[in-house]
Amino acid sequence: MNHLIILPILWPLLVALLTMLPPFDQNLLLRRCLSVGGSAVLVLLSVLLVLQSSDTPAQLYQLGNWPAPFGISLLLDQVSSLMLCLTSVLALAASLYASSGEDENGPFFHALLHFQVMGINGAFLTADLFNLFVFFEVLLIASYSLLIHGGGKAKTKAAVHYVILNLVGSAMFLFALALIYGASGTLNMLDLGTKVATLSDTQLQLLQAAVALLLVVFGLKAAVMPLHFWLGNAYSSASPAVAALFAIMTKVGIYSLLRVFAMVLQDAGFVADWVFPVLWWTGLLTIVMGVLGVLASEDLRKMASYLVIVSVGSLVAILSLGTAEAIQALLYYLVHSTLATAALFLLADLIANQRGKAGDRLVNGRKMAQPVLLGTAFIVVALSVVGMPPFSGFIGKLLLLQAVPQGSTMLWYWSFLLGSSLMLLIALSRAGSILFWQVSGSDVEARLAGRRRASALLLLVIASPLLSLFAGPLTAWCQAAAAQLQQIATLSPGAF
Amino acid sequence: MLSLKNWWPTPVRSLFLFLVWLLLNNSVALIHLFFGLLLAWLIPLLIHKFRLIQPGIKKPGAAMAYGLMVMWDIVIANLQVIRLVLGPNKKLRPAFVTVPLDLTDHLAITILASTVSLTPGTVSADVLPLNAEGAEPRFLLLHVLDLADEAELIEQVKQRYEAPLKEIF
Amino acid sequence: MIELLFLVLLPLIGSVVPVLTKSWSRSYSALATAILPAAALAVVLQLAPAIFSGETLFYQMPWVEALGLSLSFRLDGLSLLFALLILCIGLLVILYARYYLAVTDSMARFYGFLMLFMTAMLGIVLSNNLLQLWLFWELTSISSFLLISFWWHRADARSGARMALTITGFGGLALLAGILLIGQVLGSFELDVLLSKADVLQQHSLYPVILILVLLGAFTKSAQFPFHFWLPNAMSAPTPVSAYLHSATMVKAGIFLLARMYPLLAGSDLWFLLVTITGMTTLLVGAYLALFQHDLKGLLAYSTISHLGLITLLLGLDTDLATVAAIFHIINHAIFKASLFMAAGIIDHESGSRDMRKLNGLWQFMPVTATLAMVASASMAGVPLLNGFLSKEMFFAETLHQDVLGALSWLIPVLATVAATLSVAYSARFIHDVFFNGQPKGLPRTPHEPPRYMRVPVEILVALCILVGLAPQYIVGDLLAVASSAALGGPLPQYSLSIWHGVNLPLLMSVMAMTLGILLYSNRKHLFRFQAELPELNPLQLFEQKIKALLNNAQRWHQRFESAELQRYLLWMFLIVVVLLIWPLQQMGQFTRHTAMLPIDALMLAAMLVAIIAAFATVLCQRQRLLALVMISIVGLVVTLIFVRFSAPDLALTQLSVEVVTIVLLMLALFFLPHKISRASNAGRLIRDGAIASVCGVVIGSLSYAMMLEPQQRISDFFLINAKTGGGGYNVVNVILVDFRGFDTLGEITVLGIAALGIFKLLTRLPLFKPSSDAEGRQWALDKHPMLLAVVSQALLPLALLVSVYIFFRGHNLPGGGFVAGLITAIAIILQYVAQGVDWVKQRLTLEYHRLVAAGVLISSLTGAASWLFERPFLTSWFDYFQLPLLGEIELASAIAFDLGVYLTVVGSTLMILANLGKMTTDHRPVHEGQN
Amino acid sequence: MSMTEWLVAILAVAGSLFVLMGSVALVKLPDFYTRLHGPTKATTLGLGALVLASMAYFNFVKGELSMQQLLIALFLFITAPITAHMLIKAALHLKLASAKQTSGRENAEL
Amino acid sequence: MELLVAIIIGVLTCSAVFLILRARTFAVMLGLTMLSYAVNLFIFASGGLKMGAGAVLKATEDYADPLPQALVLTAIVIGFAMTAFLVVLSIRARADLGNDHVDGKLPVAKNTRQGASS
Amino acid sequence: MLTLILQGCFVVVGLALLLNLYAAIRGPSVVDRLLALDTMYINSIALLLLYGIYLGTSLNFEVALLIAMLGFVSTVAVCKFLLRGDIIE
Ligand code: NA
Ligand code: NA
Repeated sequence: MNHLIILPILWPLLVALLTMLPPFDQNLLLRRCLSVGGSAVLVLLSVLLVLQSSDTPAQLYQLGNWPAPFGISLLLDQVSSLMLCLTSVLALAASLYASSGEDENGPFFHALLHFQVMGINGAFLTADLFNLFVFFEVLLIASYSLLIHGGGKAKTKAAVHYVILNLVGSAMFLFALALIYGASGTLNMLDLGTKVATLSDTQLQLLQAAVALLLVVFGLKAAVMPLHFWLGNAYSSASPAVAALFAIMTKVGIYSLLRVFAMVLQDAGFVADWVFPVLWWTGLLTIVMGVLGVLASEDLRKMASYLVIVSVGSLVAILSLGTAEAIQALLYYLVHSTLATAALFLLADLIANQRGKAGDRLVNGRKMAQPVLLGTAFIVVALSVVGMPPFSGFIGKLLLLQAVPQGSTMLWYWSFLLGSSLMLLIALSRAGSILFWQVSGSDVEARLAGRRRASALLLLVIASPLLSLFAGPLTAWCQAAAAQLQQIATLSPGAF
Repeated sequence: MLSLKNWWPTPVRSLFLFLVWLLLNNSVALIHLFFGLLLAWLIPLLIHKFRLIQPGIKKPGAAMAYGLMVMWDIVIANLQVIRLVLGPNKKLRPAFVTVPLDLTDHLAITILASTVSLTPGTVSADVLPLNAEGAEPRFLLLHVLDLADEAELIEQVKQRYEAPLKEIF
Repeated sequence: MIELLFLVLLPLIGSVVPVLTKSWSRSYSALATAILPAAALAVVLQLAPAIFSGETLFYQMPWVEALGLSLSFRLDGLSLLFALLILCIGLLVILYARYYLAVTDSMARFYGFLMLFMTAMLGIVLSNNLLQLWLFWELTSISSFLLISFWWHRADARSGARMALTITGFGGLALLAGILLIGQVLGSFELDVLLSKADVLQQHSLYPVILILVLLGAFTKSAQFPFHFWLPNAMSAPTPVSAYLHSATMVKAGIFLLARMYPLLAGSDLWFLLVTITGMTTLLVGAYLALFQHDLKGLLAYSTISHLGLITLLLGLDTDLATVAAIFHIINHAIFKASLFMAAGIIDHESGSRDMRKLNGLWQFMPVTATLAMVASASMAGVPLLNGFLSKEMFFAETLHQDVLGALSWLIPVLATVAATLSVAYSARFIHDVFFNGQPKGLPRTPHEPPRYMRVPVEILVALCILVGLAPQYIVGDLLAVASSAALGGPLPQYSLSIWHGVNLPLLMSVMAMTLGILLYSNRKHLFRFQAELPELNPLQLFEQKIKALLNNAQRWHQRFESAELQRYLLWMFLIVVVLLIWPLQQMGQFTRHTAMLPIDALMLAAMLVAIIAAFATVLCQRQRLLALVMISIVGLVVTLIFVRFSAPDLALTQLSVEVVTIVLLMLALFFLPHKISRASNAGRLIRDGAIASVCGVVIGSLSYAMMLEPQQRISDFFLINAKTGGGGYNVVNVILVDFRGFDTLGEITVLGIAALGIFKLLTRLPLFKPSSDAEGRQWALDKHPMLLAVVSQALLPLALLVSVYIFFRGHNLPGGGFVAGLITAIAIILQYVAQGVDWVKQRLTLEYHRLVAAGVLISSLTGAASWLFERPFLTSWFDYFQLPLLGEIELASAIAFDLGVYLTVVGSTLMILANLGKMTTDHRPVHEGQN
Repeated sequence: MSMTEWLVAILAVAGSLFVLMGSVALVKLPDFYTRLHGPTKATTLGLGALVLASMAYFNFVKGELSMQQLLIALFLFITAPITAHMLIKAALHLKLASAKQTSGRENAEL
Repeated sequence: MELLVAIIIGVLTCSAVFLILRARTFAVMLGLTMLSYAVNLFIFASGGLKMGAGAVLKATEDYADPLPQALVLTAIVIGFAMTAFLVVLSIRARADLGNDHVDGKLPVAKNTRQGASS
Repeated sequence: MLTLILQGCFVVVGLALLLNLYAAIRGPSVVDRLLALDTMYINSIALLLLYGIYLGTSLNFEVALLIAMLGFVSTVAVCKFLLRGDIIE
């Protein structure tokens, strides 16, 4: 047994718990060191897991030493290790960024941050559907609490919607799980995958009902049209570090869609019959919704939130193709878009801090105190999210575009994706031009981005050129990951 | 201070807990006796601070007798109440009655009030005076389902229940 | 040839140089900036002989194989020509800009962006991979955006830059689509592979789409009609930028693309039609509009558009000679237009204005510059002995050899002549209106000659105009030849670069254009009057309006969808569920019975009735909130009883204890929420919601029914078999919780703990006040802590703890366990809070609840981690039986430690939630006690 | 059916009937104060009988030692009076009307 | 029996959905609580109904499926945590926003009659 | 026979439950309803005891015990709420 597999869940849990215990709960500095150090260790750990997963076949970790499908299994494959790595980088940036003062705006920030990471990592690792539910709840309750961090009307308002929608979603998840268990008698993903072929007609129909509910549940997490409404207000009102961390949250939904539909149930006829078409069209519409939101945004944070939705739409639509190329493109694009939008959330805050009353609203404001730093970061991030070269965005976009097979599919996807790129180009060039160049009023004392904030920002921003520079090996890696994902689906849990 | 009072503050309560433990486990096996003793000692110690200052039971025998008497009264009371309940509503003579109290101890008053509530056609509504927290209680307000004679009722409560309680505590 | 990579890398590195030399003097900084491009030029010159000898140089390095994107460079004649243009004019612009930029302008930023642009441009012309070409293509858009808005404090600069970016960005995306399609059709993006597959591509059904997409890219970049309008508005850029980007290089990128793709895409009727007509229209429109510009740079910009149209037209004509002419004109135009822009910049710089209505008679003030400008504009007008004349003659010649328009083919030379006429007219205006035509009117300062070295670039370029005009074969012959053959992708046609071809039709056309042009200019007043009556279009304003309209529309639609109304969102959600569920349900059809159903009995019937009535009663009296609470408690109770009825005592226990805590919680909530509210929904909404709710109910009910009728083929036998032997407990449910699926439980208590933290957070600095009376205005009872309750609750405490211990230990073998035990303890303590108040409890209980929570989860986790010591996976359980003297056998199990963690977490969380919530109106408000 | 079983049956029936009586009282009696008497009393006796029935069943019919049911009765005896007390306190606080014939109402109005 | 349970589940779901669609946080809380009842019964039902058959070894002859029971237990606890959070969040929302409408603002009445009623 | 009698008892207690429900719905005051709810808790204990005899198992003993012990907590909480508005003060 490779015990490293479970550490991405237990380590953040431990860090979170320690921050609540003496001496850490009485000393802010210690707590910050623990939190940032803990995130850094997690980064190293997940990099190690990525390396491990790259040269070994997928591994199962049987909790409690019970055999699958009876005990809970964790599955470490390339895809999950990639997601872990992504999460840990965001966690590092978020904890670092928050350590410059944001964490003082309310109690238990660092504990909640690590709980959140624990939940996310758990959702990425688990191969058990009910356990996935549990980790969904962990990450959700942590996100509820993080969302309200700092207080204020906007957060409360957004939180009410976010929480209620997700509670309904959780109930649906449970309905779905019961149906899956009722139909197939198992909760293990791999076991379910192998059992689908043996199910009777009624059982298959029950399973389809579960799948319908799961679509809604994952769609809600991923913010797929028309279940995306919560996102705009929630993300834009959240504290910057929280919003940056939240950039991964929609990806949890997408990851779940990927695991369940492109892996576990990939051979079930109904997936191709109606699940993928549903995802395809809603994905495309999500792009439209996101673009509308981006264009309608009156501040940078909102814009970043809707950029998340645009990326979700692009990803969900490509996911519904279910091919290895599609998954490869999805993986790369997912990493890129998560980091880019996360960076944008941090950047929006830094910009807002230096523009006086105007904040990050797209109106005349004061001249920024650190225009070179922020401007450069903005250009990199904006080019990335629009998908213009030379940063990661264009590689991601090219991968998406090339993954679509010829025919009407291509026509739709290309026009939506390219059309959205143009709209984003218009919106972001406008935003940048207003924020950086439409200057009025005198310089006042601005809150400079200190070392911690700047390095958190740079950590995320630098990822974009790096992803682009090393796109060759990275895409090759994603290709292998996609192939592995599809291959795992054919294995029963006993085959590990 | 290694006094018995510190290490074993409430022997009666401990005994009570010990019995309850055995009842819970439905067994007098050695292991249950052992753990019963352990818990009967530990739990009171643990929540010592939560205990209100109360007098101890002076006469355990009288307490037992009181308990049995209450049991009997409950049976009788219930039969009477059933008759009243099933009869016509018009025949009922409900009333609020105040009973002056000689008891001052909170535990004793509580037991008295509970007893009254558990027995014939009476419910303890309140302990008066209501205001001024901490003031010494003087009256017990009862609601009676069918009041024949107020004085008789008051006398009955005082004689049958309050008197023995005064003895016990 | 790694040198090709250096060609791109040198200016790229060069873009950092000006930033690094920021503190140097302006001249040194400019000099330093020039070093790397100069080195690049040296590299090109060093490689040039090979190209002239007919070689094509390649350099390839893999990058993203999955995309077919490699770093792939080629240097052939066409690339050579463009590389030379880019580097030479670039160097001149660096020199020029040194003097042009004001002291307040950031040279570092300017040169940095300029170098970036140079990199991008070189990248385009050197690309052998189409995707890579596109990459650099977009980079030119970006760097040009940054350069146009160099003076970002000016609104027109910002606007113009965005407009340019939007248009070229649009074209770029189209180009990308075209390139990707080419890749899909031909299976490669490498030009050397593609260029030989023209016939395959042109046979393909996607060819028209590809062609249109690629042309969109080229036309937008080269400001072809109807995408031309961004170019004049890009003139708010500093003049060196205009000279470099908007005359010599970037706008030529589109032309370059046409030339580059010429062997692959050209040759079809569609190509001819699209390119010719666009080119011709642009040529005419540009020339016509140029005439009416009052802004010096505006005139040059439209003239550029017109000349770009001319080159496009030549490429569209689709004869080899026309292509040669196009290449030749690319060279000539770059030379004379760059020098004209620089001259215009000098005039602007030294006189403070670009308005030709103010600029008059500058000849007296800056004779040298005036001479240079006049030569250059003569070249633009196509005056003999200058380079412009030569390529124009070739153009005229080519227009005469067309028969593609059939009977209308005569139109082409006629229109060409018209365009040339206009070109002569605006060139004449440039010369006459600026340098002669009386005295300057209201210039900000008295014009004079520029600094010596500012004029040098102009002088060099004008010298080239003359030299090429006089000795074309000698100066550019070889270059033109290799470039043309590269563009044609085949052998060169016969042509001669001599000044004199005898009296022929093209010459006649030239003469006619000259005469008419001068005439036109001298009678310009009529024309100007006519033009003044036409409605004036301000593209910049129009662009901003369009963008505004786009944003407004987006906002309107956005708000239509995102109304910020939760009820609508929820409705959507339920609707989707129903819609998605109807599919499988409808397939299910008749319920088939696989297992014997349990017989219905009266009690269950009664329970069902109670549940249904109570549920509906909850709905009906949801506005009388206390009542609704009572009703929902009844539902909860029935659910508990159902669990008992169907053999799930553990569930009943848990449900019951949770129920109690929930009720207390909701009561607390009620205190802070309105107790009664009036009806808010109208009948229509009620019916709608009722309908959707009913459908949901029917769907879920049917699904549950179908599910219960399904035969059982579950994994549960494993649990029954292994619970005792492997998990050490008789209560299988509990063994699942603490062992088989202990990981779920760990997650579950974590959730509970986090919820407690979150609630604490919510309560921090919560602005609440206790109302002095209830909803009916009744004063509160005075008795805070009823005596009887106080006495009984403290008597219950030890009992409850005892029961907790009992339930805790029994859990492994019988219904119970840490969770229920924890809730019992917590409820008992909460009862103390209720009965005695916060202060009383706080004096007696000095626990930090969050530490209790953390300790609980930590204990459970450490129990799980302990299995690592035995090299077993996390949460592997351990148990054994021990014989104790007298007491008999007892079982010790790791599950107990795990459950202890559960217990502590539950106690800690529940108390943290309830006690803190309860404390809201006392002095012990949760405050920010150093815990972050 | 053995004697013990009859004993169980009688206790069970009696208990159930008492329970029913309590609920009947709840529905039938005229005001809150009188209604309170029904359930709080009848249910205690009803449950008492049922507890005895259960004990009789397990101890005599099934022959297992089982006294734990007593605890249920114990807890009820402790909590039921407090419930009643709190309820009537609340009712008095809310000034719920009592039946016409109630005497001594003034005692409760303080 | 299965039918009865199915009906209960259906009715609970129906009531829950209706309540969740109300405009005030308290009604939504009630609805979510009700929905969790329905969900718990639903999960429970996925193991099939058994009477007189516990999941305690040796206590009965026939055994019920223990797994759904364990799942329901987890679901109950998680549901409790979530409900608690929502309850306090609603309090916070009332305090911050001044009303208990789920959108944080009372709808503007379209006509006077409606305005008077809400 | 005993089984039959017990089933009869179920009917009786079931009837009691329905009566409670009626009382809970009729009210008229909140306290009335609360009383009905409390009665329902106690009747449920009765039901559990009968069920225990019926099945011959004591597995449900704890449930009954808990209802007896905890059922009153929520009733008390509501009363406290009615009296003071605030439950914990
Ligand atoms: Na003039
Ligand atoms: Na309070």
